Amino acid sequence: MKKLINSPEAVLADALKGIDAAHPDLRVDHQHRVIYRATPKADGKVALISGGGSGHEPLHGGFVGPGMLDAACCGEVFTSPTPDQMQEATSVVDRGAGVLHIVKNYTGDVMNFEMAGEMAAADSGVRVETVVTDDDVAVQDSTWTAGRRGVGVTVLLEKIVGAAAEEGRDLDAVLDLAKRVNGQGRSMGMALTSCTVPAAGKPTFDLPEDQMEMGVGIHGEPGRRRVPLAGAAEIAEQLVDPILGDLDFTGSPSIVMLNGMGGTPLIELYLMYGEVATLLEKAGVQVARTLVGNYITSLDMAGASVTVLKADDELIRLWDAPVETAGLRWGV
Amino acid sequence: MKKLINSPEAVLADALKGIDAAHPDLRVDHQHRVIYRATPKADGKVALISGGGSGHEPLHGGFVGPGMLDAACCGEVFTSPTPDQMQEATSVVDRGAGVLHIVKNYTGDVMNFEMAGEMAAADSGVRVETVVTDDDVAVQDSTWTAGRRGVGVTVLLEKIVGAAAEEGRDLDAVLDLAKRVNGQGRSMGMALTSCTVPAAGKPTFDLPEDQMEMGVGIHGEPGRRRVPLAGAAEIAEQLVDPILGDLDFTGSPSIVMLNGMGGTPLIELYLMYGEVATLLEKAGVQVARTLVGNYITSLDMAGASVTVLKADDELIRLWDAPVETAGLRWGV
Amino acid sequence: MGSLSVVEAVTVDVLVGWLSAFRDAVHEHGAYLTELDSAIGDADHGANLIRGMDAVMAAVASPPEATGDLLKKVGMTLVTSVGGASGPLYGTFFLRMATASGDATSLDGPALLAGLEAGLEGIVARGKAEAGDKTMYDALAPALAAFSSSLDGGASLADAARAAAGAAAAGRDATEPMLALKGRASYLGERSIGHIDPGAASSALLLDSLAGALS
Amino acid sequence: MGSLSVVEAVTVDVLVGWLSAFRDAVHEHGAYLTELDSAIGDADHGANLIRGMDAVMAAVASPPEATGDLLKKVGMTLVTSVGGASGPLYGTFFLRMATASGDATSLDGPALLAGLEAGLEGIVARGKAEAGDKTMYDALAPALAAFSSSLDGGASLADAARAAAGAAAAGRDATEPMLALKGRASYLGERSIGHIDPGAASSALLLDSLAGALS
Ligand SMILES: Nc1ncnc2c1ncn2[C@@H]1O[C@H](COP(=O)(O)OP(=O)(O)O)[C@@H](O)[C@H]1O
Ligand SMILES: Nc1ncnc2c1ncn2[C@@H]1O[C@H](COP(=O)(O)OP(=O)(O)O)[C@@H](O)[C@H]1O
Ligand SMILES: [Mg+2]
Ligand SMILES: [Mg+2]
Ligand SMILES: [Mg+2]
Ligand SMILES: [Mg+2]
Repeated sequence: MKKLINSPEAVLADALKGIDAAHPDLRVDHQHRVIYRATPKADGKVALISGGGSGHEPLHGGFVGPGMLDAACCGEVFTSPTPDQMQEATSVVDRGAGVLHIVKNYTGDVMNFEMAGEMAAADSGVRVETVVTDDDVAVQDSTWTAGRRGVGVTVLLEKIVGAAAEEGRDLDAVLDLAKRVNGQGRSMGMALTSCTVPAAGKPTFDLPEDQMEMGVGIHGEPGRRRVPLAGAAEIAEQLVDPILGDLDFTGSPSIVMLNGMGGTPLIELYLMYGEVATLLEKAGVQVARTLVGNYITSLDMAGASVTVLKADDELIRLWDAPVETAGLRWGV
Repeated sequence: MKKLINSPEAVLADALKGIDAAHPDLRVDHQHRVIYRATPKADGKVALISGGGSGHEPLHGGFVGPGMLDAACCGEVFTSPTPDQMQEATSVVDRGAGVLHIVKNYTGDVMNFEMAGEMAAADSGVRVETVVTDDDVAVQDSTWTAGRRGVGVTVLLEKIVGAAAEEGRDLDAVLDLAKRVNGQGRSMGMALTSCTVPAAGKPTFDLPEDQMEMGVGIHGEPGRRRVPLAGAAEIAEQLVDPILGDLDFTGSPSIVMLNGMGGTPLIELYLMYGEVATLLEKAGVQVARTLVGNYITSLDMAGASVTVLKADDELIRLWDAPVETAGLRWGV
Repeated sequence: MGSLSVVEAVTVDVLVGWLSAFRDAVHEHGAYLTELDSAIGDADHGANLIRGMDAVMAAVASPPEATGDLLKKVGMTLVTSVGGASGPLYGTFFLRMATASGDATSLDGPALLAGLEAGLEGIVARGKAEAGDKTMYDALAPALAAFSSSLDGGASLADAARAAAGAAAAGRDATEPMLALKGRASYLGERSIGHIDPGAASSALLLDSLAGALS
Repeated sequence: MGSLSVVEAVTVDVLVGWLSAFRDAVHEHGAYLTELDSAIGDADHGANLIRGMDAVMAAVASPPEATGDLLKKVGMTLVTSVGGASGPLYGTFFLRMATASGDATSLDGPALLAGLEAGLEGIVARGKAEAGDKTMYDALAPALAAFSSSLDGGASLADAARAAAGAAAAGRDATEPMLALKGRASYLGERSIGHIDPGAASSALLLDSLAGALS
């Protein structure tokens, strides 16, 4: 295993040290492994917490800051954080208007956040609502009771809903908006290689030189199917088709993210986006905003995912609102 | 070779399509392979051009925009662009105050930019000055007549000098500043893996599981020496020591970049930065500003580099000035 | 294996022995658990349980007197140190077992069984797993059934625990041909077939450790 | 190999034949050139020359009449299509050779030699390479020396070109033990020793193609 780490056990603690040192506008609680804004938001505004396993950076810590999250709870690599972390963060960030928990739909994340919500409500009386993202079209929803995974839409949701919270909307409105964004986003991912979980010490799966995995999530898990390696144009089709087949994106402006899995260089991501843009245009999808880069990653996995969010003027306006985080930054 | 591409020959053209589609505030000349600002800067201001082989993204195209470059000339992967590209870009961006060429010190880059300067002066009378960056302490300067490579300081220089040009300084002042920044920056890089040049189809070198390359540049070339794989803290030492041994950084505020080589995920880069920050603090280096991420890459190489720039109040002020590019963005 | 003293009252010390044996087992078989989780999950199940059981053993270094207090500490420690799916599930298992055990300083066979059953109900309440979903439930449920019928048939605690361990191992193996309907393995659809569920494998270790501690 | 017609006047057609043979050679040996460049450079020398010579052959599809015009076109095409170190160097080589050749529609032995020598001077002017720096110069310089002394000794153009090709190959091989002092290979320091310089290898192909075209 070749990684810039000291030991598999220390990855998270050591990475948090670096985040702390690199970003004076963040405050890191090393004991609870929570990343906060150095300057909390104003009283009376809804606070947003997200969190999950580590290894998906910049998600979520890179999205803490004005216009986006108030705190990110960091679990071990690919392991959801524990309820006490979320409970602590919830009571710290609450400004009296309640807290929205943004949870990606994985059994572990959902159960841990559920327990945290129970604990927070019992202990401190903070009102907590939860949105569970589940945008991954690779997972056939109805058949699998664990439901679809939460992937790329989480990034877009944290940005848009963060802007709404900053405007002073109340918790019900923020929750409604979050559910709406999740409901209108779809994603699909693929991998050229597996990733290596530090504690496992070797790649999660072996992928021959001439094969790729279609329909992967963000935990280095094998995808829905293994298919022959193809060119970028064909891969783009295999990503875009199931998204467009799942929701009608015509007639509305869309926000599109071409996301890298962590080990794929930017030149390839731009190249892929060129192919995706061509396909979307052909299908009559009007792309209003674009994001190309590594935003929700799977350690060192090589691969990419596409997220399309069916937006409207309001969502575009919230998207364009100022954001000042390590991972997304504009309008400030 | 596993890459999100259509064919090795089409990598650059296809990637430029994606950049064009993703960034409405950039204009791409697909024939000359030059990336421009969609809105040129005001008349009477010095323009900045950079360029080099592709495969280092976001460098340089991702640094075109207000506060940084006016144009980036894109060569084939790891191959410097040709003089006609630079000549074309020079005449397009000139606003009457002359053009600064920012060139990384590689024989090919230097020769091609040199020919471009000769051609531009002869053809259009545009005044061209050139700064050649050479910050790589891995290369022992005196012995090797090719001199030190230009690496990480190029990013910092493009930002700082871009801000100065935006302020309206004249070409001589801009050139002086550029030389000063280059003279005060030092970098050192390492690789855990080689990268794969698309046209070559296989990794440039083989690196056993228990070895790493110290002192690599940004072209997938082998480093100065192959050493046993070590933990992040020890790697950080091997990167920081030769930098601090080459220039005295105490007594001034520094700007530090912890850069990823393209295939290393952000969690490892932050972890490395934590180690680097500790070492710099121990050595009495005062870190005023920090950048952690993939800024000057080597395709899919796994690895990292450290750049330290000895700054002062003026450089810090120019660093903090607004910048609005795909790769760096703040204050706007 | 052929131990001389046979445990018939499960004291706090015996419970600690069980936990200690389970900690050793997840250390010994951690790589195997992670390998199972690599095939149909995210390659962390071994690391999760090692982290959790190390934390548990540190937390129970000076154990409380009541079994319920001990088991509550175990549950809370798992909940706050493991994360993932297995943290809340195993955590809830011990928390519910703690409530069932209460102030008792030792548990006889039926009391131990009642505690284990309460724990399993907790897992079901949290995770909504059913038989055949390819989860830890598929090892735990047959194990407790075997435990129960062994006790009913007059077996010693040790023999009942051994029967339970055997049933858990069989349940673990039975997950191999199953199509996963819960947890991350379910994302794989048909591709989950042909692999043993990591949680079922760790549950089999838990029961095996119990049998060891009671022998 | 044992060709019947012996070329004594180098016309535009012969030059095009030379270029065409060089194009074929870089295609055939492109992977080898890139492999050499992988060891001590950046793994693009083959791709660079393939791209350049394909562009050259397209540019000279309907060749001009004067050798100087043809060679200028070749040089400009290389300069504007290759990039890297080899683009300006080979480009300058042909541009200087073009100037030396001027309006002549064919070149005799001494005129061809003068053109090649002007080209090499151009490479030196651009790249400042000296003998032993481990560059293309180390193949080209001995080749032109051999060409010159063969002509002086009364050899035919074909024989002189063959001697030059042989000397270029020897020069190429002689770069192997050298410590690189120019170009990217110099960054490697001692590690550059033990590898043939890619540019010296492509220059040997250039001379070999010339010998073929003149036989
Ligand atoms: N809903 C559920 N009910 C019962 N057990 C479950 C459920 N979901 C997952 N599991 C168990 O959890 C195990 C995975 O645990 P672990 O790898 O530690 O967590 P994660 O899946 O979050 O990475 C699975 O093998 C399965 O036995
Ligand atoms: N200063 C120089 N003078 C002469 N030849 C040089 C010089 N620098 C480099 N070369 C030649 O160029 C070759 C490399 O060409 P190429 O790989 O195409 O360009 P790059 O090094 O820019 O990738 C080297 O093998 C060497 O022969
Ligand atoms: Mg997990
Ligand atoms: Mg090159
Ligand atoms: Mg797991
Ligand atoms: Mg090269």
